[in-house]
Amino acid sequence: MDHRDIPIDVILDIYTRILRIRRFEEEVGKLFRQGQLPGFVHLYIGEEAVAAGVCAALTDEDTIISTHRGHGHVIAKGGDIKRMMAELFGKASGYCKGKGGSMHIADFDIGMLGACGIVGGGIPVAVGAGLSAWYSASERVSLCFFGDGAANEGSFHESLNLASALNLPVIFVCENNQYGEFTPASRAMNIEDIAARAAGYGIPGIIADGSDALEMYRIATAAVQRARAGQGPTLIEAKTHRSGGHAEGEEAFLAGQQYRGEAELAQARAKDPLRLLHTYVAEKDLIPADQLESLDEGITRALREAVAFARESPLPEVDSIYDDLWL
Amino acid sequence: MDHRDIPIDVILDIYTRILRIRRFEEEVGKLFRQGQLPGFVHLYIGEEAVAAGVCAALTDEDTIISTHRGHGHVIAKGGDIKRMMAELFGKASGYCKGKGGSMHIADFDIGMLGACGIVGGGIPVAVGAGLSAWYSASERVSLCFFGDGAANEGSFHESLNLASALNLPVIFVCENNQYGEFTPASRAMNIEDIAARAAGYGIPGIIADGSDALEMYRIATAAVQRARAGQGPTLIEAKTHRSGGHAEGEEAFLAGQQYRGEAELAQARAKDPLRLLHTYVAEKDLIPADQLESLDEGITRALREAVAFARESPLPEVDSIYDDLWL
Amino acid sequence: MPRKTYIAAVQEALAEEMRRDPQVLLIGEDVRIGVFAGTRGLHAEFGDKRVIDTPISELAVAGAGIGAAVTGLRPVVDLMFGTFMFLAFDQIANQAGAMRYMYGGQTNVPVVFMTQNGAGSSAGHHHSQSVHQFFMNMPQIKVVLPSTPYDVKGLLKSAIRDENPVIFLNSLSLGGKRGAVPDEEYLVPLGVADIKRAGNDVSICAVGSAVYTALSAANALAKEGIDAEVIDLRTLSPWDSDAVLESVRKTGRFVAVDESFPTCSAASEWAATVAERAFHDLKAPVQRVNNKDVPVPFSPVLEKAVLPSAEDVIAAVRRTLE
Amino acid sequence: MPRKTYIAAVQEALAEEMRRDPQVLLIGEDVRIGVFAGTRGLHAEFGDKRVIDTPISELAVAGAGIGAAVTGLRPVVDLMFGTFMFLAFDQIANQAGAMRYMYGGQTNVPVVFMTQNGAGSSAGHHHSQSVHQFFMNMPQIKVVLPSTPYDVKGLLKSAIRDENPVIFLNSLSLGGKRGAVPDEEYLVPLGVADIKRAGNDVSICAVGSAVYTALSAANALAKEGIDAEVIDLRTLSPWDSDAVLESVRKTGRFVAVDESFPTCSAASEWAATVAERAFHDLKAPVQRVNNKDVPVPFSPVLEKAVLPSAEDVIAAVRRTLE
Ligand SMILES: Cc1ncc(C[n+]2csc(CCOP(=O)(O)OP(=O)(O)O)c2C)c(N)n1
Ligand SMILES: Cc1ncc(C[n+]2csc(CCOP(=O)(O)OP(=O)(O)O)c2C)c(N)n1
Ligand SMILES: [Mg+2]
Ligand SMILES: [Mg+2]
Repeated sequence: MDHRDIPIDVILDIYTRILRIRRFEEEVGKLFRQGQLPGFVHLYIGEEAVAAGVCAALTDEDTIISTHRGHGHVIAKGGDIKRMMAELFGKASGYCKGKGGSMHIADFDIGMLGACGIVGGGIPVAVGAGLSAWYSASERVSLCFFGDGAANEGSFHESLNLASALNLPVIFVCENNQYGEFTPASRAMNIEDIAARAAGYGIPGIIADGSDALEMYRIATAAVQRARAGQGPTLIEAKTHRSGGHAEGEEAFLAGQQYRGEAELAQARAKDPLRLLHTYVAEKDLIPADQLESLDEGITRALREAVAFARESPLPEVDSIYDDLWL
Repeated sequence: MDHRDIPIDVILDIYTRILRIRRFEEEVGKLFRQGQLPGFVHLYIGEEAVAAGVCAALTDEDTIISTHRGHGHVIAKGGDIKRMMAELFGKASGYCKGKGGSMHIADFDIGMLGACGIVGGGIPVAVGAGLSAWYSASERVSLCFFGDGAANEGSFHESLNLASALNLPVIFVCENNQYGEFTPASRAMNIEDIAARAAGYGIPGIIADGSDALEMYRIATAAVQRARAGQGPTLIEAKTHRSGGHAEGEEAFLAGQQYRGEAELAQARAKDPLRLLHTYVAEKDLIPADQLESLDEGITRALREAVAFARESPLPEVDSIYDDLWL
Repeated sequence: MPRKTYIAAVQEALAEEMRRDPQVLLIGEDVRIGVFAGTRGLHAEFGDKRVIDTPISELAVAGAGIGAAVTGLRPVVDLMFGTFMFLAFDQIANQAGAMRYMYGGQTNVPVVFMTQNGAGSSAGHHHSQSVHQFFMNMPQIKVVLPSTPYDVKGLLKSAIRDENPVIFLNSLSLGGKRGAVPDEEYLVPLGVADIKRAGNDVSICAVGSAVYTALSAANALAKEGIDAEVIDLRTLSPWDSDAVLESVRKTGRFVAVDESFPTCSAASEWAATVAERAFHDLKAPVQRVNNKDVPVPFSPVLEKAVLPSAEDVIAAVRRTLE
Repeated sequence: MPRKTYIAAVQEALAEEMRRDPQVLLIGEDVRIGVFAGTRGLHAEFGDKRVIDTPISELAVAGAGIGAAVTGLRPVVDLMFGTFMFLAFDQIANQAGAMRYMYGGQTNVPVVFMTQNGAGSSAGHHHSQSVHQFFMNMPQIKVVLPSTPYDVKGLLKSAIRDENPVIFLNSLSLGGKRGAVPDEEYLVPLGVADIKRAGNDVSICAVGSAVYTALSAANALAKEGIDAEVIDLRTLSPWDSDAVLESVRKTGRFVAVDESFPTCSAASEWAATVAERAFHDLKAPVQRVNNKDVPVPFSPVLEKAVLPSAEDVIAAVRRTLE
């Protein structure tokens, strides 16, 4: 890969986003295994380059919508890891006051319009955010993440077609990690590239290496430009891998059943986006090693603080169940 | 057009199906204008070549599923016009004992699994009929008709992908008459050919001249062969035209509003499938003119009988509302 | 006061709100043409950007309305027929009906989903159903089903100004119904019932087309000296239980009339609430009048037989007087 | 009798029916793996053709089940979580729930839609809802929601043999619950309630997980000498109103316990029916215990607070004794 045209500060920014996601997810995995987190958690490890590269191409006004595997998207968009962690703990200081949890984190102030427990459920909402940008003749673009599995939902089809028919500034980013839960994409569809579906809506469909954060950034930037220029939606398919399971603790679900070979897993891990970007930066000597190291230390420290904050935060008052119903 | 390889008896058969549909629909239009039919009726005039050509490629065991514009499909599959007419009149002797009406005619005995008032609603059901053919290793194929408008429903997408993923013997026939109600397809999607969507499911997508019954027959025959041979689904897009309105009596809905220019209508009528096949047959001297004429007379007579039958049939007993609930 | 049709009142409400607030817009299938006339004429006045025809894609269109609502617009999404909402059920229930709560109050969701409710076109089961009961179950959704031109206009305007998702149901069979509608601006607040006929002997609660069924029963009963009160709830969620309970305290008898399938219906809810909270005022068992418990058949003679009739209501009232 | 878990009983029912009848097959997302274990192990025994993993396409998968059912198979469609059924709502309501009637009795529709119902995984609103009330409203759909391993096995076998569409709901929180399940074949008929605890002072009606809430309330009340009868309906549609009315005739008091949003809920239906048909036997107003009327929050402390508790039931019973 060669990305000479991307400025160093952008590369550093993207690297930072990746690293923040990685450390966050590692911590969450640990906390979950320790039984400290209720509910389900779906980690983003292995896929960080997608959210980091894509969100670096967005402004604060642009909006994103996420999935059940959403921590990475929130962080990449600039979310506060303290309030995220508190939400995962179900605390009152969390983003959603403990009402949302891992699959429902939102931060409307930074244009993060919410994660979603329904596969494909966020895609139509993103079309609406695009509609409102178009309607107000704003520069804003609406972007939405979803998986390969979600691309088989009716919501995907209707949304891409609707955004195309109305020529809206919406960017659809399909994170093709090759699996929907335990079913390989190859069994769920008879095509190699989900990007090929874009032709059915008369919009560009672009295949990206989802392990290459800088490629993601470049492709997203082009799609954002198109959208801002009133040229309508783009579908980006990021080929990626989750290096862990579908959900933490899935061994319990699986009860010994295998669905992914060791070779495949090794291959996936070889495409680790953090290591790839680290190597790139190191080889080209773009950012001093000690800067990267102190970055990591800073993030690790911030995470420790986030966990402490989450732990120490009070549980929500029981009476708060009646808040936030109507406005 | 040149269809030398299609035997005369097949051509005559197709011609008969077209003519029977045409006369039926003309009669229904007249009856509706006279206020004799309750509810909505959506006529198939102008599109007859699709149902006729396609159904001629099917056996009695093969199944079809239809739409709100379904009379033509029922007749093409061999339905009884008496029981159809009685159903339109809401009579006890109708196909559904008066419970279905124009949008819900079915004849399970001839593999006509039902028309449907929900746009796109029949497509998933057709996948199921294909599933059961596949499961029982039967030769049967499942075919389903739907419109250009339905191709923008999630059910279209999910169904084509599901049929492809499971490699089922399902044939999807999109009747692209260029309109969904009063919205032109060109405004509902940014693609010229719905057939192009097939690539998104890894199945063949074939464009057919829906005014040419013999072309429809040939294309359907090829798709049927593929399906029977275990090669999976096909999407056929028939370019067609409805020569009348979306629904009879739409002038009341429209209240003077125009949605289709005279030039376009004239163009559509120029592609009249009955006249085209008639001309073909006459020019090639394939079937004697007097045979065609007596065919028409026979159909007209049968229709008169069907109307009389429908008129004279008793209304359903009020208590029959409690029948047909559970088995 | 000028007399206008129900559907003309819908048009007026939409036009007035669109004039008043540029954030209000209309999206749906054939909203330019306005198949049921509720949106007719608006395209001519407001143009392509505010009266937006969509592909036939209920799920995405509903979701687009939601997304637009949480980013500053006030969309009215036209979904044409009640059963078509089943295709958008996920977006309505899982998104509109949950976002504000799930995200801890970070957003409002000012979207209106409008559709035709109930039977009336003799077009078979797929075009003849009431759907209000489904949305009443959803905690974060408001549901409105007006019966008169006056109410439909005033309530639709309130629904559009509401910060929460509202299912706004027009009674299919009432489109041509005429009634007094002032030319001056007015609002009818959500959540407030209206006594359509005052009476002392029995309380009949209804919405939409069923209000007329109740009224015609009440008129017939009046001839026998039975004085029925007809309460039109107008808003189904949140609903004005106070008005109903107050009436029952007066009459001691309760009949729910509801054009919908019976089980877990609005009538069930009203009857249960009355039985729970006005038990000691009741002189007789609560009674429900719904559709017969079968799908809606096509043939007009059968369709009529499955829908609640004035005779059904009269019989129910008589049961309370036994 | 051997003791087995609720979910193991589901497995047994599926396996036995698949062995018995080659027309029975299983389709859905990840049914090979069996995320909730109900379908686990079946792929190994029955192979790719009878245990069919699908794409994530609820609408088409449900429709495929229907199409297969009307052409001779007896599919069990696994839809995983209750809210995912919202995506298939159109096919279930408009097709499965109408085809037989709409087509004048030409076809049977022997399809089972299976899913997890209710809260229990602390996963937020999208994974914590009860959906039985929606399907109860549909005239041509049967609805089952068992509470014990014994019942779930016997009822699932009956559901698969039924000629009509059945929504078969497993209580999410009961998967690991153990109970006696014979190794010999047996069926539990649809539509028949079961008295899970006999009593004379108050009738408590419940289904699924709420049965245990009711039972634990009953046990607590017993210590005070209040003798509650707990009726487990097991089938919600058609439901055994006779059993409930008979019990109320004996006790004169009625409490409905139902883990779901309150409005137009199963509890509303039961309460309305009792008030309508056993009014003169009632010594006190009917009472309902449901979820608090808000979406289901994630945080366990809040989730617990919105779900019906034994304390809620005890309070409701006390209200009937005032
Ligand atoms: C509508 C719906 N169906 C099914 C599920 C269960 N489910 C949760 S995650 C998941 C897999 C999603 O796959 P994909 O879209 O590829 O995202 P990934 O998990 O791979 O990131 C499924 C089936 C769901 N949450 N929502
Ligand atoms: C789910 C649903 N949405 C909307 C409608 C209203 N409607 C009836 S026919 C129709 C147009 C369908 O267009 P198309 O699929 O192209 O079929 P055509 O009428 O042209 O044959 C619409 C929108 C419906 N019946 N069902
Ligand atoms: Mg995936
Ligand atoms: Mg069309």
